[in-house]
Amino acid sequence: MNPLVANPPVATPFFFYLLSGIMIIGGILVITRKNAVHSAIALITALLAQAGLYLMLYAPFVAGVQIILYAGGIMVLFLFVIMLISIERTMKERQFNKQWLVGIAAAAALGGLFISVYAKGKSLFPEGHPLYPEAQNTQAIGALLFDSRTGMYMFAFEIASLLLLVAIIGAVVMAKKRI
Amino acid sequence: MNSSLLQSIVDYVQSYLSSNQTPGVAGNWFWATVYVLLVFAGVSVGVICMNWLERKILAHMQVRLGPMRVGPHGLLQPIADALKLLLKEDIIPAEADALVFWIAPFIVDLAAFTVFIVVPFGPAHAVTDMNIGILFMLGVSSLSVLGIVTAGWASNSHYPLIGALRSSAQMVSYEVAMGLAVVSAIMMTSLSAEGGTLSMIGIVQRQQEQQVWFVFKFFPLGLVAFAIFAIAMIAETNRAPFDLPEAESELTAGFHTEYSGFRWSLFFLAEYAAMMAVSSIAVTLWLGGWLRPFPNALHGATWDLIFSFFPGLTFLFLGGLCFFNASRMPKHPFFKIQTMGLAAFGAVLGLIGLVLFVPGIRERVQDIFWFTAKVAAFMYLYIWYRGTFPRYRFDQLMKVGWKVLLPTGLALLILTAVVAMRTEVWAEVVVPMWLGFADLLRRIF
Amino acid sequence: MPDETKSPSSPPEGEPKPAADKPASPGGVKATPSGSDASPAQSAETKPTPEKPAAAGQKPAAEAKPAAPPAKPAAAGHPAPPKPAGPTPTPWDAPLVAKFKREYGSGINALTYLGQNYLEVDRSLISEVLERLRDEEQFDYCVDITAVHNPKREKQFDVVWILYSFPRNQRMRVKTQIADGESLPSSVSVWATANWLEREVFDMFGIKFDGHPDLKRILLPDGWKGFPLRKDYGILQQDNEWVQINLGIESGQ
Amino acid sequence: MTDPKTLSPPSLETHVAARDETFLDTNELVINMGPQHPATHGVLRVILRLDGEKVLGLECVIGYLHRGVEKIAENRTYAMFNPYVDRMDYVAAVSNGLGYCEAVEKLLNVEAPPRAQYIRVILTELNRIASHQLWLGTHALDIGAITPLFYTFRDREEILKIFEKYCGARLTTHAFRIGGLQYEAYDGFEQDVKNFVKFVKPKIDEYEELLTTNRIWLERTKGVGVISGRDCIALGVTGPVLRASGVKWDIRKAQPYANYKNFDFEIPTGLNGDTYDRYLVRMVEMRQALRIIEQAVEGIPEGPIMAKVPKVIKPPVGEIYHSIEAPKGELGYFIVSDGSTQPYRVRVRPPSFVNLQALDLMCRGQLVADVIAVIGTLDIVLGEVDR
Repeated sequence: MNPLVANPPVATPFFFYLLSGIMIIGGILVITRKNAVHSAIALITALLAQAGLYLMLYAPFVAGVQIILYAGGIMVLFLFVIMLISIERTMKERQFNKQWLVGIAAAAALGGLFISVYAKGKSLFPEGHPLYPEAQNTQAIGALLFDSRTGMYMFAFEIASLLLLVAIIGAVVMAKKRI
Repeated sequence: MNSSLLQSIVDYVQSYLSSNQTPGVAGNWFWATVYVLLVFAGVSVGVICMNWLERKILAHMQVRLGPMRVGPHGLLQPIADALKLLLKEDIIPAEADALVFWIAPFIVDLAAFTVFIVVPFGPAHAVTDMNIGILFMLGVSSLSVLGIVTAGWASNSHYPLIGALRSSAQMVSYEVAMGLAVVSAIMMTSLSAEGGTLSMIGIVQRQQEQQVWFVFKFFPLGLVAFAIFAIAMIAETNRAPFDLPEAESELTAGFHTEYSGFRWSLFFLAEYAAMMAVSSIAVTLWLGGWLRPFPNALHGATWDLIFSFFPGLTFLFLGGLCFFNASRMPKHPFFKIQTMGLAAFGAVLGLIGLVLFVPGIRERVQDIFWFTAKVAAFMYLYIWYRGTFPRYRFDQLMKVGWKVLLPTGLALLILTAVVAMRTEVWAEVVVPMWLGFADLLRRIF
Repeated sequence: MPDETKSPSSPPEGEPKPAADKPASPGGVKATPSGSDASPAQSAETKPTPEKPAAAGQKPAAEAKPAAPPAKPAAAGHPAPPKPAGPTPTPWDAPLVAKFKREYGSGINALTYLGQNYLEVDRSLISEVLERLRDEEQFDYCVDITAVHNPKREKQFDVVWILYSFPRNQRMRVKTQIADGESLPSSVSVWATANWLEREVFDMFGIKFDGHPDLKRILLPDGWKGFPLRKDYGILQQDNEWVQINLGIESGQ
Repeated sequence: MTDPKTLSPPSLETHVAARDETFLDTNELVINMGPQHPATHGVLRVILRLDGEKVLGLECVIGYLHRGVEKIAENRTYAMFNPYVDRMDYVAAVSNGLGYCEAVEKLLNVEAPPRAQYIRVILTELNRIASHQLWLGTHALDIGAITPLFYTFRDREEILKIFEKYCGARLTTHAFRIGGLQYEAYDGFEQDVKNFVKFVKPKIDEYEELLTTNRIWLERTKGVGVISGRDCIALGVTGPVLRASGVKWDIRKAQPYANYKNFDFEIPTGLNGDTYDRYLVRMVEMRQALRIIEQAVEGIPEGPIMAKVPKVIKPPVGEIYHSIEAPKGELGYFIVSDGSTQPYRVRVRPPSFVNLQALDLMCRGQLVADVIAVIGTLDIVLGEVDR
């Protein structure tokens, strides 16, 4: 049974634009706020809006993980902001450096890429029904990761974990003079 | 035209009643809103009750009386407190970051209350049933730490900042152990025919199906997982003996030192709401959620009838307690109003109890009653801990989290996975072992 | 027994105690009654010169047995003498005393009063005596260090070390006299507890201790002027300037 | 007794913990605690030097409560000064009074009559229990256990009631006079005391039930604020702190005053000299105090309560040092008389003041949260520290 039929979504475009708007505004605030804590709060708003977008894409598991991981991740960011950055000093610093031309160019290139993907993507991707009903989304992710037949992402997942482990060890080595 | 519109609205409202789903799943907006309001009101009333109960119970544990002046036995004290807090001046320190200072309590409250939309008070008594229910609860409740850190930072003062840092470190650390315990319970759900689930309602249904509360599943694995969660959840909610962020003797009031009046009351509300939320998780995952005791052993019409009397009986008992205490009030004209008030309160409780005996109602409130009773037991535990334990030191707290709970949780997770893969071994080896042990005990005593 | 109500002539408030007209020789500190320079060096070696030499011989050596008996509890050994003048210090005779006397000669004077023993030591010997008391005589616990001010004397201050020996269960005092402005060697290296006690003596009397690690005021604020326990410091007197600057009030009274 | 060779005093510098090389290079942090801080038991200001959460050293700033008690003494008669001593250690006022009265009696060469001695011992030991109860409640509160505070205050109330019935005051009692007592024990005093002993015995078990085997209490107190007996002696630390470090020394036994030699009691000692041992020592001390009270109340003799002391107290020229075992340690009075009605000099040797000096040593290498526990375990009263 297709969940879209049983449980028709309400006001999809409205929520899409609402969440997207929040995300864009949050993203802009992240780079324009001088106060690092304000930036962090804007960042978390943007990330929560992104979780909402995942929900709208019938990927609730990803949305939940987004909330959990980024809440924790932003926490660490907060701690660094509070402990390492002197707010008074950063308030006086200039917000943008001289590479803004390069930045605009990069942003334009990225935007162009998105537009071209959007233009061509209509033919690349099938007209969108989700592959799995929402009720089985989590199970589907589990199957893609761990199932003996369909678990094709296991290796990639473990490699990514290893990368994080390396980062942790590196941080410990750098912080501790004598292990 | 008009009547048909009305008719369609009535149909819309009534259509839900026949369905056996949560309003969120059924997609009924009207009932979803009603449920949200009900849950919000219920949690708020719960916080008010907790306020009074904590003060009274703690007082009686400490050979005091607690509030006695405002209303009979201080029953109106929470209302007086709320009024006082609302009328107090709302101070924002001059050096504080006003915007963040203003937002912080709302973040905390939002996180504390949002989780309740997936809490299953009954098979159909939840705002919605999410596929990722437990993940959602953990995720959203972990957002409250953001509010705490922003509050501490925005106050621009030492004690709140240290309190906030402690709080964040503590909550992030204990979330790990908590998550491991939760995963072990979720693993147990996968032993059902329908497969595993993250849905809160699904988890309770799996317990019903497997005919065991998960706290007793694979004894003692479930019990250990439950213990880990029960410890971690106290640390998560910053309550004694893990109340370092608010350690009075060290940090005055921790992250909300600079808050006053209404804003402070929001923190208070959030703290108690968060306590109820994590208790609900514990009840759902390990204590069979809304299930009444022994639903499988003691089933049948007679037992159903007997258990359906419990809600009414409880309220009648409370009402009777009020009458008993009213009869013990001093017989002095000054106490006339208080005595009458207590009796009236008892009468109201008794009336509610009587209403709960009405056939149509008593079946419907059963689930909610049992769920609430289990959560209330946890609330009592919280108060009991506070009356009993000294406070951990911060490094000891971290040691408990990382060196005790985390390894235990990991080992437990692996063990549970192994056992879940080879249930027949468990059934053939371990269960007879426990039975033999029980038999031995029976012979000795 | 309302004894306090009948006590005569409590000094009026605000009047500094007229200490100067008192016979300021408590405890027989002074070696000669004349009030001239009372260096213990003048006193005879075998027989120190207490104030009333006649009484010196009355007490047999029972009070100061060899190997130093424990100090007697309250009024244990002394039947109250009927004389209003009270008991007088008697020489303290013990191996410890003999040894010190042998080495330091007239710099040391050992007495007993009411069963409590004390040594009067010349200022120049004090650091050596204290150190040896700890190391050789096992006086390992410095109970207290304090001072007494006698403004009429030339050497105005008595500094008193109250010592106790755990192994011998015995108390004793060491006293020395110094003049105003003179300093004493610090005994912090002998007993760590002397740190705060010497600071308090400095705070209250203005006696400096050489070699003290951190000699500054302890009970009174750092900027305070005057030393309150000196007899010339009135009971109502205060450092008005300090009070005005730091408390913002005209006077603390 | 300990070998004298091991008793050589340590130089404080040896106690400076070697800097932990494994930590990041952080600047030393200097923070201020007090004088207005909920956990410093009065107006004690502590300046902490920290490396992260670790205490490198600290300095106590005291004197906020200095009232010049010693100066006042020089301007009052001997009898008039008696009430003032109650204001030093105001939670153990009776002990202060006992020390002062006995010192003056010694100077006068009189002795209080036996009946007065017995009543003095009963009241002093009651006061010791009250002081320890107050200590236990506040100490536990500092460590986060709120309930013991209410238990101990409930039971301390019974002691204060006895004081109130005896002399009309609850805290600063001025219970004793030079030469004996002013008031005869009221009717039913003995029964009250016996009832109290019966009442409080199970209550002390109750405190122990709450704390002694509580895991968190053990973790917070074991190995915290350790001080060796050798260091205690070098720093002049006395009382329960000294005994918890293994030195069996109590003035009541070592140099008995009043009539303590008539009573049978034991001196508890600890092994490790940590906060937990000090807690245990004080708990046992409460029980031993009850034992003394039981014996004393059985043996109160009949007779006068006042020795023959002149109306106007004029001790002969001389000086005296007398010390007693106050709840907090050795409380000594050094009194110099010039033969007049007013003492020429009164020096109080306050146990809290000297014990507080050990705070620096006990806190080094500990964490900030332990400083609060150690201040609590030293059981200081700022009224006595500052005088």
